[in-house]
Amino acid sequence: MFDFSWNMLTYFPPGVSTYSDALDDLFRLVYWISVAIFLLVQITLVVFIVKYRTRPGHKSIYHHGNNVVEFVWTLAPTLLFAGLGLYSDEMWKVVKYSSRLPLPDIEIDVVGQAFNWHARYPGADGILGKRHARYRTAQNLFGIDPTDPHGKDDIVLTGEFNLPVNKNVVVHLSSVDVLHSYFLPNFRIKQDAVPGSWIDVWFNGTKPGKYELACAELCGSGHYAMRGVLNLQSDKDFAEWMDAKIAAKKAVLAAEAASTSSETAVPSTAQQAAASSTAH
Amino acid sequence: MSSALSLAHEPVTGIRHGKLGMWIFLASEVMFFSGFFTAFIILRNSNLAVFAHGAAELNWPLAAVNTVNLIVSSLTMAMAILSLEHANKSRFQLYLGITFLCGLIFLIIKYFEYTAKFSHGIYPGTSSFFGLYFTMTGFHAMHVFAGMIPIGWILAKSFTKRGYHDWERVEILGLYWHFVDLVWIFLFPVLYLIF
Amino acid sequence: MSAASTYAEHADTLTHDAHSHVGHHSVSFIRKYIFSTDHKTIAKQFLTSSLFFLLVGGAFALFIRWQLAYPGEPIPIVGKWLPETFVSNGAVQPGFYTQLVTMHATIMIFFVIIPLATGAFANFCIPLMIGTDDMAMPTVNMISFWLVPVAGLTVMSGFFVEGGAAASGWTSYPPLSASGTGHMLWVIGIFLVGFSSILGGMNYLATVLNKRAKGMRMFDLPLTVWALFITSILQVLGTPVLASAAALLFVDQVFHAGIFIPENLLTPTGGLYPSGAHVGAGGGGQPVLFQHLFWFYSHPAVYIMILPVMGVVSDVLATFARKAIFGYKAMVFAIMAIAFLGFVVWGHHMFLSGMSPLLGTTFMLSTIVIAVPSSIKVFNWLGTIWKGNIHFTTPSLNALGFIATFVVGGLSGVFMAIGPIDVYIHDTYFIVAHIHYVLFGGALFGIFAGLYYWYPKMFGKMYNETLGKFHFALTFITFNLCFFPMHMIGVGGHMRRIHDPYVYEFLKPFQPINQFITVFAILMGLAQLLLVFNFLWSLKYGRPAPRNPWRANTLEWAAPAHPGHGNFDRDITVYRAPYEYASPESKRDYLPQWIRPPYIEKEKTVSVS
Amino acid sequence: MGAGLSAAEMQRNYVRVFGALMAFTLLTVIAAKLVHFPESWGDASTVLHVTIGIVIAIMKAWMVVYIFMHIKFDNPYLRVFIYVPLFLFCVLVFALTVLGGPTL
Ligand code: HEA
Ligand code: HEA
Ligand code: CUA
Ligand SMILES: [Cu+2]
Repeated sequence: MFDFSWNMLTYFPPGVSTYSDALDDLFRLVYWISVAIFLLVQITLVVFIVKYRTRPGHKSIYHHGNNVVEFVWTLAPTLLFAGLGLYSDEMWKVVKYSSRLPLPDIEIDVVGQAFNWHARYPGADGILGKRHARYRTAQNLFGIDPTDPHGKDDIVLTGEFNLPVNKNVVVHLSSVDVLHSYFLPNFRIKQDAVPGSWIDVWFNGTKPGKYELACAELCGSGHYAMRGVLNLQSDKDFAEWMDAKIAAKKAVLAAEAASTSSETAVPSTAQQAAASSTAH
Repeated sequence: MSSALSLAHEPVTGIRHGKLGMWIFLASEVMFFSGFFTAFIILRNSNLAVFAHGAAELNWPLAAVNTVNLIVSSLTMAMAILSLEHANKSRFQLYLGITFLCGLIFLIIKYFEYTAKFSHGIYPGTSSFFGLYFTMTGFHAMHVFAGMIPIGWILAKSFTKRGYHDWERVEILGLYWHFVDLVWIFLFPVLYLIF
Repeated sequence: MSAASTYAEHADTLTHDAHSHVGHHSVSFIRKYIFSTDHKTIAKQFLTSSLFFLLVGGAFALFIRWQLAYPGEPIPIVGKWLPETFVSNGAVQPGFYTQLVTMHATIMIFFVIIPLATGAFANFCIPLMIGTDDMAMPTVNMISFWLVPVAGLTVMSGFFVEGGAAASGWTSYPPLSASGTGHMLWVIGIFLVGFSSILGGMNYLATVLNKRAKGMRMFDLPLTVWALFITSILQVLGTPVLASAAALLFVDQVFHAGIFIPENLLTPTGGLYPSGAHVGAGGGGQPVLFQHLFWFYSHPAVYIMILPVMGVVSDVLATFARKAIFGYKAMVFAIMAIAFLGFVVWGHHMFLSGMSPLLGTTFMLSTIVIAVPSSIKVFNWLGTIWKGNIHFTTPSLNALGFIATFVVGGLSGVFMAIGPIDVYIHDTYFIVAHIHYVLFGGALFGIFAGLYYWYPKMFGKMYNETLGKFHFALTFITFNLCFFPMHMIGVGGHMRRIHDPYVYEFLKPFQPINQFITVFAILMGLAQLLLVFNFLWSLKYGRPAPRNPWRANTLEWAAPAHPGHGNFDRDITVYRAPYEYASPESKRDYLPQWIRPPYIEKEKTVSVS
Repeated sequence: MGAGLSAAEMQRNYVRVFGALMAFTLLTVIAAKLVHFPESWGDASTVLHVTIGIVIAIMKAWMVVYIFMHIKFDNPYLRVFIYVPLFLFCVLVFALTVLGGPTL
């Protein structure tokens, strides 16, 4: 009826980030260790059950245990597990330690809002404007500082984002309402988006294509549908796409400046979101 | 009662059930307030200005009076136990009465403290500092109140004809009462003084 | 007839039942059955309420499964009865789904497993197994029970208020949980059930310390009692932290104090949380702080759920393998180690919460270390049945099943303990598989083992062995077929707590697996009817139980078949350790703790079937 | 009770502790409200204030526990009920502040 295998390892979605292979390998290692332990225990269990089942004339022995054996089977798992822990700590550092953060080729801000993902790109000047929670409104989700000129041209997108392939991408992640979790299965990356703090997530995609972005932390009734799409593009495609966005933004800014002499200097993210979003 | 067991060997540890239970309960209470103090430490570190500002609004002289008040009640509680142990009924009633009164005064002062805050438009929702302030002092006040019930009951009982003689029971109650004092010993500097 | 029933029939002859009900006083119905202070009655009350909640929680699970397998299709039978706020055209609505998940887990954890393990078993076993008449503080014990249904109803009443029941998972993380009546009710309920847990733990500690029978040292305690003793420490020291977290959350819910809510948050409707206005200048609350406080309790809580059961399994295995526990002291120290380490690993639930990565490293290492004492226990169980004489009865089968499934659950725990793997696995069905392997496969199988094992002593009747074995076999098979595939879709990236997975392209291929799981979930639910039936039927029609049907060594079997208030009809002195099976001192294969040495063979030896 | 101390001795103990508690209360108020460290100390002065306040509170608590609550004279095993939760509290605070830093 369907492809089914008892081997978990066949279920991974294709990995497309620089560390997805390393992570899969680590998983594989732990998997095979576990399978070995599993078999060891279950086979012993079954053998004992069969061999020492009750039957006429069979007797149990009077025995209270053995300290040497006890010591051995304390030490063995300790060594095994400690080794495993220390070994995998390296990978943990690579993924999470800010001191290990690679030099970013591109930095973006991402915030979760029930039930959408929004991203902010630096825009024409290549610099993300300053932000602070106190500036946040429903129109200015990122809390972009209205007094910072770098913030004026920032581009805000909802649902679908493009990023260049083979580049170190650093995502500054946060949320505007409740907890969300930024989950890119193909990149093997996941990080909670915590309102009130900005957390750095990095990855480096190796294969162009469209990948699904999921929300992995319960954030309300629409949690299941908080889907996004990450479009990993070649440098050239990405540059073209970016240029188009910048041009569109410029036009919006020009139109705003022309039509109003009013005091609304805060870029209206909602408008841009509507203009640029293609997500569901 | 209906058991055929002879339970003369109990309590095995030599500590009365109730007293042992009370100590276990107090250990649990320590953890309960630990949760609040942890939250306090963490939030204070990330919101220093808010906390300093909040603490400045508090009426520390009133709290100091309450501190003295609770210390007195702790002393009288200890003395009450001692008196009952040595069957000095009238002194027991005097000391326990003072303890009860101190508890009452504590709550009255707390009432004025709270209403003064409310009249200044300060509520638990005013800031994280006040959220914690009201929760911690509120739970503490509830503990004071909860302690006053058995104190009052024993006091009333001691005036009846049969009187009250189980000093070990009062000792158990005393443990609780001292603990309540102890919590205040920390609440006082932490909330009112150290900013 | 099965081997085991014969086994039970031949049983106990060491002590004959003169009069099984000691001292029947004429107490009023209310004092006897409702506000009873007798530990056995309280144990049965805990049992009844938990089994009721198990049914409710199980029904919720089946709703969940239905939705995942056949999203948008009306729930069979009950769908059309549910109000439109929960279902549309009989199919589960997204909001209702999150409520179901939350209530399923809340009920299963706080109102089924914890009350069963530390309410029913602790109450029933501790006084009997240490040879005393009752708990140290019987009235406290009664209060501890009555808080549970009150709390349960409080939490459940959320379904009848505006906005529905709590819907932010059993972990109830703010800011999501910081608004709504359902969440407030949840917090109040958890506070109450936590209080119950503290009172219970306090009582068990005092009882074990103070009320052991004459001659009983701590190292003469059966492992069930040891486990319950250590568990009580966890309850007493862990639960209050949950209570304080709940209290603070409540303050946030009611007053928007900004303890766990950061400044300037948008509400789902686009407005600002009221706290934003006040805190504005200075940062505001810390959502992660709640998680720390929550898991500081809730990780120890998973051991609250498993340790008592591990104790029960040890006792059951020793009895039915007719052999002493392999490494009794090692077992005790392993329990202690698990409990101690249990307090320093809470952060493994928070690898991705945004906490400091250094803390992540710390928690990763401590978590991996905690697998060691669990390994010791597994190996010692294997050592116990090694060269034993294993009788296959319903309790022993459940205990063996426990080992088999707990190992799977434990090993999947090791995957998640490794931070980088958890980065991918966190909040997927891999976790859900882990949860159910340790909680159902572990705790619940162990509880079944204990339930069958002590059923004779609890109710004075034997359960039906054949039905019991059927129940075990069916549950074991359906359980594995239901929950093992969850590992696979978990590795495939299937998130948990999602109402409709097929919104995602990459999850669409998993629908057949989800349907497979659902089929076996339903079958597993049906299998539980055997338990219900056996339980109720045997109450009335079961064979009267002998005093010591399993020819076990521990003190509860010295009590009359159906002990009355006061438990024992004779004086109890303990002369030896609890697991003297196959001792050369005795011609039989067992030597109870209460038999005075030198052991004299008074009666003819009983042939062992 | 009281490790063979007579009622009079015990009473003297209590009164002494009471006096010390009062004195410490006064001290802590003075230290917090009347003692001002030089401006130039900056944050260090806050830290100092906090430390003084907490140390005094701990000393007061110690006296209450040891004398009023009889821990000094009672079964030494009862100390467990003070020190174990205290240890866990320290674990919690240490993890969140020292290891956790600003991000907890
Ligand atoms: C009874 C309940 C129970 C038990 C006993 C455990 C036991 C363990 N758990 Fe589990 N856990 C839960 C209940 C439980 N857990 C629940 C409910 C959750 C989800 C909460 C939620 O988010 O909703 C959870 C989540 C959870 C997480 C968080 C995952 C995430 O959200 O990302 C982690 C991470 O480390 C974890 C780890 C472990 C570990 C390492 C053990 C260890 O104690 C396991 C030790 C056992 C073994 C290792 C197997 C036996 C040993 C051997 C067979 C010998 C091996 C031999 C050699 C090495 C030679 N658990
Ligand atoms: C002890 C705990 C326990 C138990 C027993 C179960 C039992 C089951 N659970 Fe549950 N589950 C959890 C604890 C438990 N669960 C937890 C902690 C979560 C996490 C929630 C969260 O994310 O917050 C979870 C989440 C969870 C999910 C994930 C939901 C999601 O993330 O979207 C799913 C999905 O399949 C599921 C399914 C099931 C199923 C099919 C059963 C079946 O085994 C149920 C079968 C049982 C019955 C149908 C009832 C039969 C009982 C009787 C007949 C009573 C007998 C009575 C007498 C003898 C009188 N559970
Ligand atoms: Cu956003 Cu789930
Ligand atoms: Cu855990």
